[in-house]
Amino acid sequence: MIAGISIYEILTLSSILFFIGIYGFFTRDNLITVLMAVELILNASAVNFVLINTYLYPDLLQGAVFSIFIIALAAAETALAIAIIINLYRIIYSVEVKDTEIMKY
Amino acid sequence: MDFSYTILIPLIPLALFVILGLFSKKIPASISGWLGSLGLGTSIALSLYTAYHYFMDGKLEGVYQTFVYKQTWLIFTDKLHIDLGVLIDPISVMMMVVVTTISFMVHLYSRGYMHGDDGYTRFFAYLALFSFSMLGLVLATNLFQMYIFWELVGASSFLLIGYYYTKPSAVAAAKKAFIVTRFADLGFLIGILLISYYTGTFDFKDLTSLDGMLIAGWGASASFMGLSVFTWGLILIYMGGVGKSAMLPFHIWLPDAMEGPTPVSALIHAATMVVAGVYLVARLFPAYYFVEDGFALQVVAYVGAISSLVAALIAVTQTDIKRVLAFSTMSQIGYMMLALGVSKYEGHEGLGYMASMFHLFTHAMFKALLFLGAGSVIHAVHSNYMQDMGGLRKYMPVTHITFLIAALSIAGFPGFAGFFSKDEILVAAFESNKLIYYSSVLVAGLTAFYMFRLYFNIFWGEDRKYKHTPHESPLSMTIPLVFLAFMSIFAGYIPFSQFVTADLMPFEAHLNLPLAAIASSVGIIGIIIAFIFYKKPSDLPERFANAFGFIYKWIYNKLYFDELYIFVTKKILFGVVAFSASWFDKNVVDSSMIGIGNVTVSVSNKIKGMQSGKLQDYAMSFVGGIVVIAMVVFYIWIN
Amino acid sequence: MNLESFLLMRSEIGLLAILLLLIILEIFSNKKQKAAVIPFALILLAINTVLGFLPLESGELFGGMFRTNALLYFFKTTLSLGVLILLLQSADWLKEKVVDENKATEFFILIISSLLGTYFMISAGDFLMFYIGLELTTLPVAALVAYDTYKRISAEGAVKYILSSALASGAALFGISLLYATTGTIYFESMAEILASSNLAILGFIFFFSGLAFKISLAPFHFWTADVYEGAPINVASYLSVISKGAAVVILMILLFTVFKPLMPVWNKIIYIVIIATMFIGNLFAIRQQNLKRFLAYSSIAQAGFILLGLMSVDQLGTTTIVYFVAVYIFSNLGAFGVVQAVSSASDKENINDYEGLYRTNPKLSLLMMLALFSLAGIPPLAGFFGKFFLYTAAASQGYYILVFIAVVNATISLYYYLLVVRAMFLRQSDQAIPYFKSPFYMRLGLILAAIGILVAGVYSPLYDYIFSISNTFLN
Amino acid sequence: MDILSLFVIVPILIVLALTFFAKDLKQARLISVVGMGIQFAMSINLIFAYIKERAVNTNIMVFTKDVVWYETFNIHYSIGVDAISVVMIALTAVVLLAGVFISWKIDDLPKEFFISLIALSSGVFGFFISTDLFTMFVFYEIAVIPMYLLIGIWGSGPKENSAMKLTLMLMGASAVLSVGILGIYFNSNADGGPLTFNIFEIAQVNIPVAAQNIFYPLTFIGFAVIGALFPFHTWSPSGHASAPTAVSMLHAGVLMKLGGYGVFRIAMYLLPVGALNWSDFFLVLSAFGVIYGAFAAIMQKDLKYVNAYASVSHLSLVLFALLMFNRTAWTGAIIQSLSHGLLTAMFFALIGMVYGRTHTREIEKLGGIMKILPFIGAIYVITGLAYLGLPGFSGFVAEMTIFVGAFQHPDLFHRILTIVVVSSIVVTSVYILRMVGKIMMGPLSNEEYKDLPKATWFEKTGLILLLIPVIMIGVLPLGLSEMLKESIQPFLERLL
Repeated sequence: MIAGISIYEILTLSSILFFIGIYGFFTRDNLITVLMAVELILNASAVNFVLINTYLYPDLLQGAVFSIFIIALAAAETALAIAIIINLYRIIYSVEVKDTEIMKY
Repeated sequence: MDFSYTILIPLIPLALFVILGLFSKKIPASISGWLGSLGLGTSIALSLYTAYHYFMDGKLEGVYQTFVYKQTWLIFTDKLHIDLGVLIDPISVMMMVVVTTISFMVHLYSRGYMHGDDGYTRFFAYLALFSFSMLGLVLATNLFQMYIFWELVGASSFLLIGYYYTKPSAVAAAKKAFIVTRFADLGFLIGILLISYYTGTFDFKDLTSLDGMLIAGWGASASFMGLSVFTWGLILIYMGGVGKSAMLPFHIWLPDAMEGPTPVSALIHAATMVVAGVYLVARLFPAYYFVEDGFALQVVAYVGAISSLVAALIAVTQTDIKRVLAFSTMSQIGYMMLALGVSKYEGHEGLGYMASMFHLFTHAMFKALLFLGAGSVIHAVHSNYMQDMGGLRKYMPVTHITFLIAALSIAGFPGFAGFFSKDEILVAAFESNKLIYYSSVLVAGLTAFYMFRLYFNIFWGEDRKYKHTPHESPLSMTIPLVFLAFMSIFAGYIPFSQFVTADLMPFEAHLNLPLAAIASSVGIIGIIIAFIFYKKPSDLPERFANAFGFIYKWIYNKLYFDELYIFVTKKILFGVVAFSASWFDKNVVDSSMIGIGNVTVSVSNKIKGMQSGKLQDYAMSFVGGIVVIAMVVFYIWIN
Repeated sequence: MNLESFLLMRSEIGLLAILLLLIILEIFSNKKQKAAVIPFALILLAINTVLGFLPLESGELFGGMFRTNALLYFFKTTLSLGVLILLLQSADWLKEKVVDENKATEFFILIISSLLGTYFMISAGDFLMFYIGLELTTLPVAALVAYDTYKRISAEGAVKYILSSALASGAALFGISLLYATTGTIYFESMAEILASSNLAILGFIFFFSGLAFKISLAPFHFWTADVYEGAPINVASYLSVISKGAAVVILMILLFTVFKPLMPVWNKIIYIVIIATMFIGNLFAIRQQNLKRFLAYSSIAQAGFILLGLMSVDQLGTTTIVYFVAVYIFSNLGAFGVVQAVSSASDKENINDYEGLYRTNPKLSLLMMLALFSLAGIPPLAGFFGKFFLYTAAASQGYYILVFIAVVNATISLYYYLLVVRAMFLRQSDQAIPYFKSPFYMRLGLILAAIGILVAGVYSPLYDYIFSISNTFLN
Repeated sequence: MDILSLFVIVPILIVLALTFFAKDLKQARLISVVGMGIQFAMSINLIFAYIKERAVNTNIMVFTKDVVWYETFNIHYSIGVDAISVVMIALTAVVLLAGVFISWKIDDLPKEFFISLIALSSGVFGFFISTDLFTMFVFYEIAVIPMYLLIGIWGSGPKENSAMKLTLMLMGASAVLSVGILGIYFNSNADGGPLTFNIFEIAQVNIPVAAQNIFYPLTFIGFAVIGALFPFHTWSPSGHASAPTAVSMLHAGVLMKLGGYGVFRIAMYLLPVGALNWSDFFLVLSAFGVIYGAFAAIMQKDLKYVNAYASVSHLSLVLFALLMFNRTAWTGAIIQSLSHGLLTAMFFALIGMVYGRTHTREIEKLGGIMKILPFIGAIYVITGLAYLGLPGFSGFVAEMTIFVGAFQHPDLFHRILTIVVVSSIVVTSVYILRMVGKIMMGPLSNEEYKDLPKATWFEKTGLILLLIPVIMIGVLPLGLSEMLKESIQPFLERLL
């Protein structure tokens, strides 16, 4: 509960975060940055949980716990994604999105 | 009296057919010929016995009784059902005698004529089949039984015309005969349907009894184009008769039918099957006469008259002797038709009816004789054409004499059988309808003319240089000739009016001398003209033909009826209807079904670009999906 | 809460035990012993599966985070049976290709942990458990997609899978957060009580639904499917198409029928549209495919559309039919993928026209393939027919005849492309047909199990009636 | 095991026997001929058993048996026969046996051929005996699907496409049918009570008229497609042309009859109001089909195409008769199904024999075969004459019964349509005679045909097997038609 800041500002923030993530996902050329965009999306929802918990339902800590788990799983996801991307890099020596288009139609 | 044994008369030929048909390979020719003749011999014996028995004491206070023995064969509705059985009354007995007689003769004759043919047994099997079907038709107890055997005689005639099935012309003729008559039979069938729908019966007894449903109730039925449905039904039934009896306009199959072996022509296309139409009308005569003041009967009369005239005219010009005989048959049947058409019902009024039956009888004899004689000539000369013949009288005396007798008989020369029957017909025509009378007199003259044209051309005229000299036919062929010759003289002296009448009551028929004189003199004139033209080879006929020019040509080509039919069937039915049907099926129905498939495939090819393989496109479609769904939900379904 | 109540998690604990055993084995065993790992793991899993047939009373743990009942339990057993068949089919492939790289064990570990994830996912009692289960289902598979290292398409597929599934789970999480905002709880039961049809809730639902739709690969969230299936090793693709999809369908059904019941008028329409889109997209893309993995990917998309027909009737009938169809579908698809696996491990051929004349050389295999495909197409007397017909029945029971009509049209289209494969195998003859080969023991076992499933599951009606009898356990 | 279920069990047993014991062609055909012989004997036995049972049992169906299958949906494996199913079963058995004889020398994958053929037959038998919609539908699809392999593997010409077309159209039709069946099912409790698939239970309730109007066309078309209803007949010409002989026989002879059978056993019986409301529309379609098929047959060049279009014409006649809703016409329809089944099977068999010897089916290329193959030629002519409705053969009885029956319809429009349909017999005779006259009669078209092998004993057996019932029906139809009338009555009463 931050004084002087209503839930709406923060919700706006998190939504912006979310859509920045989406935008990043659409536009980045590099797989790593795409991954970072995904992280933004996950973080947006993590933030959501925390502040909804604190602002609306402060008596139970469900949201907070949830966000912790989100962070943990996001970390795992990232690690795996990085590993996969590296594996790709070892094969084609590139992490460009446009090099991952051989399977289509 | 019990006539139930008459069922054997058709069944014997059937048995013959089954035996000969199943074992046609096994049975040697020598036996099968005798077998067939023997079987028919029994039939003829039985039928003669029946005739004697019936005509002697078949009367009950002066009226010939009708005996019916039948067995239900198939039940349609509670009212309508097909029975098979025998119906014994004067005309059926008369026809039975005719059929068995001619058939027997033809069997005897064929043993010689078909000698050495490899399909010998098959031929006799077919003959037996035909005899069975014809007798079944004659003895039919109801319309539907008649239709059944009607179809069967058609089929057996198909088989017999197409007997030489390797000959394309024979096959074509057989097909033509079958299809044309089948088309006519369509009328017959529809007629049956109409009549039975309103009367609820097929039975001749009910249909012809004066208080029967048909005659009593025709007024009740619906009317179509100003005529009661009953009349339409009768006309349609008559259409079947027209087809079988080769009246206009369904006569075109008869000339071609001459492709069959000559005995067959004698049996089927001269004596028996072709008169089935006449028999049909006679069978339903009361209905034709009473329903709607006999309008249908007038149709019969005019069709008969026109056919006989046209046929006679065409016969004058033909050169194939069998075709001449075919057209003469047609014209004689036209005679019988018109006789029926002009007839009335009671007593002496019903002269025409009697006359036509009488003529049917005599005609069967002498026309069969003519055909068999022609057959023996062809057998000797190996050609059908007059121009290959001439001066045969010294080579084949028996044939010559018998042929002459037949010719005189058909020409109505006084004292011969044809004279009496034809005279009755003319009397009947004179009494009721002058127009028809005049035309039939003219026909009488023409008949005499073309017959003797034929006679002189074959047996007189110059002697062609034959490669191997013609010789008289073997005994097996001449005996039937002699017998039939005998018949065609003396058949005329049978007091027919004592036996066969419209109202089943005998009456006295007298020779009407003035009319008879006119008729016979006309006939004799015809003979004389023929004598002048053809006794000695001369250029008269050509000059004459040229004088008439295109009319001659027109008639010679049978008024272009065949061409007309070929145009209708080939060009219109096949060329347009059938062709368009198959085209439509192939290019519209089928390809539309295939088209559905092709469209699906092409769509799937069109949309394959969606799967671009780009990770970010997938993400866009993912988010896009969310957005679209959200929009649809919020802007359409909610509020 | 006492100890024996942990028995409710029997199957999960069993899997966990197997998992730990395998990890220990992986760590403390030398190369030679590793060879024994395959039969060992298979036997353990088989035991676990068999134990799964023991009855279990329903109940919940951890204050409702974890709940189980007869239906879920039955479904878990079905899944583990499916995984068993799958592993049997891939055992020899692992032997041949992978043992020298010492990677057999990790394959098992990953598959089994993913299976564990599906268990947790479907018996989740709140969104947290659900989310953990979801991720636990997804991540190991993502690793497995790239299992063939040095194979470019595998790597590419893995990248596509991990990133887009991350996106999907992000969206799902965002949705959950919105739902949390409206209701203030993440527990299913309490949320079901509170949830009202507010715009925010609906928005949250849509986000959440997209996340699950991604797993089930419904249009328009399906695009990853084909590429990933094609890139992944065959048995991984078949795992994706069978196990994770089946689990996702079931949890979606549970959530829709319980938690989101208040929103039913909305999601009903959404599902209606999604069904039609999915069936058409799947079929129209499948017609064109040459690569069998891709082909089966699209066919599985179309099948997903069919499964959703069951959602149209929110009652016991729908539930039963969906569970039943998923079970049937597992057998059929495993049969098809198994044959593809067998053929490709024998000859490295994966295209339809490579199969030309297969019947002449390998009659049994092609026969099984035909059975599997006909079962997918819904031809009696194979299991698939009954599944499909009951799905139609479920939809029709609510009067959605038009939807059923569209479905049967699609069934006919799908029959077309299934017949294309049959045509290649039976009708065509080719001189370079795949020569005769004898599949090794495990493979044959796996195939036979699948075949039995295909043949029996339909005609043997007690199966369906049993599911029906247990399927009312969570609807009230 | 009851007398009816055996008809499903025995084929399955034969299939198993073939699968495990048949090594080569000889064993395969031996097993199948023995098995089909057993079937045949069973069907003959069934006829007599039925007559005996019918004397004492007045239910609609006799030999009934009912086993619960899917409790949840109230699906039963319930079976029973009336005269119609009995004669259809007999027809199937005859055609199958003949078919096995005809395909005596099948060279490619003989075992599989017989397996698919017999598997198909089990479907057909099951269809005819079952009285439960679902069971019926299952058997229906079982009967249809093996066609794909049968045509696709052993066929000739563009076999793949025709097989695909046939299968897709028939399965599409059955898909439509399944919607209709579901519609019936969910309205089967209109008067309260449980939902049911059982035909005779559904017949007790009155399905709402709105529902009937919707689901009748679906059901009707679903069945009528396999009954070659215009314009859905287009699978049949190409399918028949490509199929191997025995399959054409079985398909045209038996499978296409499933259509008419289903139409009156399901569509008309369960949805009478819909039937009456829609009758005119379908009546016009079928009447058109009769004429159209006949005319299309005239122009065909391939013998099998001629016969296929002839079948379209004759089976449209069956549908036409069924749509007349009267006892006689329906009797005619059933007899027509029988007679057409036998005759068209004979035709396909004969065409197969000619094709097997001369390797062409082009009418133009053939000619004068009768001289070389007297037996085949004679039977061909007989079949042709029977086909165009010559008295003494089954065709005549069937057609006349239909025509007379249809013409008893009180409505003028129906009678006029009947007259139109009657005229098809002329067209029929045209194309039949054209075919017979061209290929059997006339001069020998090709000198190579001089030494064609004569008909073998198994060919003769097959043909005679089929010919005997044709003549029996044609000569003594009374018993059959009365037997059928009796069984038709209850189904007809629903419509009146």
